[in-house]
Amino acid sequence: MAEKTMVEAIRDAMFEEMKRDDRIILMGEDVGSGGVFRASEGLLDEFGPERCMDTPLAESCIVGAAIGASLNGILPIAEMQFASFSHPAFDQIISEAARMHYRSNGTWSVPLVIRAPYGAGIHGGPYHSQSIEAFYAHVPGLKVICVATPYDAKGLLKSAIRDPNPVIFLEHKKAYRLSRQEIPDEDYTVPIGKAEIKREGSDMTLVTYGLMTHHSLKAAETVQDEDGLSVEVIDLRTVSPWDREAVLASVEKTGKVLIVYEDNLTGGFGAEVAATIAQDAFDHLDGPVTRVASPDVPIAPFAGPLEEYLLPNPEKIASAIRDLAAY
Amino acid sequence: MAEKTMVEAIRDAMFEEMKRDDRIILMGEDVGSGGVFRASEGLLDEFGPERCMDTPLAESCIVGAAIGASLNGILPIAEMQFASFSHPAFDQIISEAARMHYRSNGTWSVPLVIRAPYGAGIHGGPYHSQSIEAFYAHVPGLKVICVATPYDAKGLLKSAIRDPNPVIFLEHKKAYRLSRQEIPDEDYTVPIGKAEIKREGSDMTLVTYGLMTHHSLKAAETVQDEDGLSVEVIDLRTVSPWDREAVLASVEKTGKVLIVYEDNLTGGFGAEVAATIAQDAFDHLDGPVTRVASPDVPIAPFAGPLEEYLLPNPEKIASAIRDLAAY
Amino acid sequence: MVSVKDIPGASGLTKEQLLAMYQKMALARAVGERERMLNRLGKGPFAVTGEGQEAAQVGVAFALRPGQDWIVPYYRDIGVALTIGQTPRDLLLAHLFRAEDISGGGRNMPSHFSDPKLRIVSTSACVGTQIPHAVGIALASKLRKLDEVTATFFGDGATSTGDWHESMNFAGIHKLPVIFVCEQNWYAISVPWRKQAAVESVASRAEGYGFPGVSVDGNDVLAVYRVAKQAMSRARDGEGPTLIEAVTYRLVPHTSDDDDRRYRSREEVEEWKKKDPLIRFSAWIEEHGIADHSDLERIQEKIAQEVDEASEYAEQAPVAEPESALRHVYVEEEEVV
Amino acid sequence: MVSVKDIPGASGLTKEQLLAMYQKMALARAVGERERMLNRLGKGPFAVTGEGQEAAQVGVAFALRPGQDWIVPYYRDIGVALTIGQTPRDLLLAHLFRAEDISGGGRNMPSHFSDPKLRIVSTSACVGTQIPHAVGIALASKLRKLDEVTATFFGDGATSTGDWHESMNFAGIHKLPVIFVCEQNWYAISVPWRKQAAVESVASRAEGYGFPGVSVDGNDVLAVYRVAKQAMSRARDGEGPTLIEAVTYRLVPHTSDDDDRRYRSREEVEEWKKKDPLIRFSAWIEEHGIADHSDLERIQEKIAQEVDEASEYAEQAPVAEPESALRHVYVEEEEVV
Ligand SMILES: Cc1ncc(C[n+]2csc(CCOP(=O)(O)OP(=O)(O)O)c2C)c(N)n1
Ligand SMILES: Cc1ncc(C[n+]2csc(CCOP(=O)(O)OP(=O)(O)O)c2C)c(N)n1
Ligand SMILES: [Mg+2]
Ligand SMILES: [Mg+2]
Repeated sequence: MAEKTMVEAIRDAMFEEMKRDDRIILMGEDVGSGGVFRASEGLLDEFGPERCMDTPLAESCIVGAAIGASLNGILPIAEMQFASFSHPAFDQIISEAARMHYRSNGTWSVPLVIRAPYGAGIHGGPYHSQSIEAFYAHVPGLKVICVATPYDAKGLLKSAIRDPNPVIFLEHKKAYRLSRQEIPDEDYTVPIGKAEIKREGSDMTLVTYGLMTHHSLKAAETVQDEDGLSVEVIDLRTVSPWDREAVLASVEKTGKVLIVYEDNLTGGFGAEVAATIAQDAFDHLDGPVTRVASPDVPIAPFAGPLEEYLLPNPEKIASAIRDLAAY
Repeated sequence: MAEKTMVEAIRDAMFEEMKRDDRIILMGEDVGSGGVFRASEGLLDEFGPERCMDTPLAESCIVGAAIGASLNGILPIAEMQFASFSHPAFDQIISEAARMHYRSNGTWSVPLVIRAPYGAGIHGGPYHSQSIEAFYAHVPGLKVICVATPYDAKGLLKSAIRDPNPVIFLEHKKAYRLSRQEIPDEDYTVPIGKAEIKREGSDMTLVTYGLMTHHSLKAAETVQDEDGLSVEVIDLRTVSPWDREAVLASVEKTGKVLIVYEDNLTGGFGAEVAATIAQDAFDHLDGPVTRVASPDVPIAPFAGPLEEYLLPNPEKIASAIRDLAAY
Repeated sequence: MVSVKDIPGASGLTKEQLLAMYQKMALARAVGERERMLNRLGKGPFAVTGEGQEAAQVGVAFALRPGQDWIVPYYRDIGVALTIGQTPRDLLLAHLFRAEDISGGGRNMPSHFSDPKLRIVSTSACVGTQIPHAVGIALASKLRKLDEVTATFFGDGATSTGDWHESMNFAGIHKLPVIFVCEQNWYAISVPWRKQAAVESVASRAEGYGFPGVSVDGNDVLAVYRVAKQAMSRARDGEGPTLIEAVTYRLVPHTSDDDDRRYRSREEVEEWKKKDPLIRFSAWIEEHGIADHSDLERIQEKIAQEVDEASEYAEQAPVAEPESALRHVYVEEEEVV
Repeated sequence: MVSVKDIPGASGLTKEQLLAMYQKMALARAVGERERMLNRLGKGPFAVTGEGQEAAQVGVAFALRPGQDWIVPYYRDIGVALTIGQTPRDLLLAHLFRAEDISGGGRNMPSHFSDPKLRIVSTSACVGTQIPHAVGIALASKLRKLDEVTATFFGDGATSTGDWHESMNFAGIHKLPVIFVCEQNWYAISVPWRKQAAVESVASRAEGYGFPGVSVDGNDVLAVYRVAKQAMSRARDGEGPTLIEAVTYRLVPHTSDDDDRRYRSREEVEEWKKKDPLIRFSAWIEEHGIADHSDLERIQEKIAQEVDEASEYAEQAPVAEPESALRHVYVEEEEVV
């Protein structure tokens, strides 16, 4: 066991998988020199420029070529340098990667991982802060992962690489070096599509993922200490497919639910969680299905005070917990 | 007054607006020869190739150049030949058109309309059938319209053209020639962001938009006749900004709500409607917030029977109404 | 009678090969015509065919090794699909969206050819998006050191797309074994080439990516074949990509939904009909004594019969069960290898 | 002393103009250095600057008519912004994300220049997306028959993007009054040019779009100016676009987050330092008697003072109110004209 940050865990996952299976390659801008977040440091030295491949600045082609390679015996990991820069590849991702298997009646498949750092809180301005999971969680044929901790990141990235489908793997960049966590020495995976109860509780269910898992846990601790409220915090980890069963079971138990996400409110992924609960757990609800998210503003302005004003944080979450508990 | 189909109403709206204001141009693939749905027929003859401009097959540049033109005194209508082919322009739409005003602190703005035929039901296969409103309704800075009737189409397209913001104007292609409607001879607009109660009712609220408005009205009629159920059908018409007030007021009145949309269920726009109701009208709800949508499958297979199996239709909607009424 | 080898322009093809070439072109023509007829009869809701472009398609495809080289076609490539090994039955099953359709079980549009056995890759209806796939497939061949060439086909319209540029550039950098085939038919639906580009020939753009571009008379099947053969050698020798611009014309409307009288004159179409690649090749064959008129007629008759049979078969074949529409969104357990 | 007019290479510029050119270059250098310093001091969270590329930027910008021609820059163009009329104060207000920042009130990243008065258009951080905007602006100028030229700037990295290709093609078709300026500094962050393209010069690609491409020594401000002047004439005469490839080098890391030792040798950087465009131009000025060393020192001193003052001003200026982050998502009622 060793203590690792999330970005180290991601690097280790790629390293170990590439060692295990030489069909795996990493391709993207600047991956050869280690990547702008150092996620691919050392891979070039170990695996050479053919398996740790610098590409031109052309996201659509990065994804498109990765799709092609995946049809011909390669297992590509395509890195988008920032989530916002995956937009030029949107067509390749949703029209091609997501639909190849379906349209060919199951005869072609695209075993591809697209990694992208996402999320705000690092004063990156409007183009280095975006959440993009809602776009892709809506698209059948894709799997979408949003990781928040080193252990989950490593285990889920391995699962993503071994999955025969296209997987969008979103790494919250503020979580890259947020904390360290014990990581087993031996190979392990975390299953795609399974949520984890990161904190047990009985008064309320809090559903979240990504960086907001950390903020939510902090808020849950605060309201436990200060208000004696027992909040169950569920980290979805995967937003497509998402773990409806785990969420519904918890809501049946607690009767109240708070959904926390960083993305702007309208049409964010939490809307789907809320809609599902409002339909399938209606009989168990003792209060409004409540969402905490960023307002409907392009996330995020470069100026720190403006950015902070917009984003959910432990205080805002704690206050929403108290309001809902009082309902 | 004259009876018009929706596609004629759209053509008339462009014609009249281009007559009124010579800053308006239409640009897109094949618009000069009238467009694949004949929506721009006659515009080339009237306004010449500079104002009814055929472009190369390059959607990102169509939108990007339209953005540029909009910064320099032109009011462009950019046509995407089919909604699915707007995906290469995703980056230009969400990173550029939607954010220009915000990022420049309100000093630049993008008065732009992007028109696209969308929706299934015409045996167009997976790339001529897609619903795309959920992607764009999620993006602050854009307005998104989904029209279903000739009157609304004409009035809303005029509003879109006169709006100083980027507006995505989605025309359900199955509704293009579905029916005719009386259209006033004089100039009129329909406000963006206002829903319309297309049928009053007291037992249940049905929220929908686009082609599903027609199917829902048919279903409402059936359950009225066969089951004596009184369903209030609200056509949102605009999905961003959407008319929360109208929907919440109706749900307060009826206590039950069914949300109907054609897009695949997960992360579709109806999830936002459901989530909002589950939070803001919770006290008034007498039954689960219920959604009818297509299953999570790429919409739609080319084969008619498979396509029909997936899409909501009056029968499926009527059956959901009965189930919810019986709750 | 001179030996075929010595006929100038025969490119070393045998008599049998030349006749096979002719057969594929004529078959492509017949399948295209049948699809448009079935559409008019209200049986297939949509037809997109390639009459007029058979020489460009068959000429290139003939230079490829079916099942070994990879094919990333576009929707007009009936001639490519048939030359590589799809059958009229395959294509008509797709046209009529039958369950048995190898290309997609009726899910994808007709003429969106696919066949894993034949290494024909499934494409979408989005113009240009297949080109990066071709580049990626070729990258894999190179990384895996396999003797495989990838040929990708597209229209002039596709050359305006970002994906085209990004792919050309990527292929040039890695000197990939890929052949880019532009079927220059002068229109993207109604938009004429002069509204698509300020240059005469798109082949000239290849230089900017570091590899050769060749413009060839795309209605001359043997000329196309020669150019494709050279591109194959280059690719196999590690010299990298070639862009082939095959100059041709679509003799029919864009699709069954199109009325081409809106944007091109009948005179223009008639002018191009005179250059019909099928008529031209049959004349060449007769002139050089490869076969006589009655031989060619026999080939045509066999084709007509084959297409009739395929059509009958396809019409009677069942459509997939409606509920099957829920399948294959993700790879299913039992499909995992 | 010879008249400046007669000095070969002075391109008809007056002594005052030549010194103004020098002043802009030196000012751009000083602002870039200040931003990086403020970043190291922990005051500005992010710095992206253009040291080394001043000749390319100022040389082109000097050929434009501020407030009349349109500027669509990229994030490295401090020299462009200053030459067109932004001030060190404007740039440092942006660097320190202050409310008064004209480019975006602290919302956009620093060096994302914008100024409606000066017709400098707001850009995103997405590489290449501004290029179609430039083309659209030029289209509007043409449709409206206005005497306006649009210049857009980008790095070598941007030439790999689909947007670049689509824009070049569109501009060629319509012969738009637009100048495409590639600041060829040989790297897209760490990725060297040879991994970005298989050709030496990107200028050669222009031909494929039907207009000229010119490769120029981008560290020779007068050479750049000459080429830009020609491009301006072409544009104003309705002859269409020009692609200018200004060959230069970024002497500093990509941004404040970058460590360029990971991907390029110190020797390479030192080699290019010898070609520093600022040193080169000052030598030329002295050599041709335009000014002497002490004149240039006086200019430098004034610049230092101006930058100090701007920096102090910006540091003391307030940041916008947090709640203002909710504004300007849509055009507000009172903004509608
Ligand atoms: C990205 C995209 N935009 C638009 C369309 C609609 N469309 C289908 S085919 C076509 C023209 C294609 O022309 P070309 O590439 O020259 O091929 P051709 O049909 O002439 O063989 C267009 C615009 C599309 N399928 N995809
Ligand atoms: C679409 C997109 N992809 C990736 C990035 C990340 N990125 C920022 S700058 C840059 C390199 C740009 O290089 P170049 O265009 O040569 O300009 P230079 O920085 O060298 O001046 C990259 C990859 C981005 N901003 N946008
Ligand atoms: Mg064509
Ligand atoms: Mg560069």
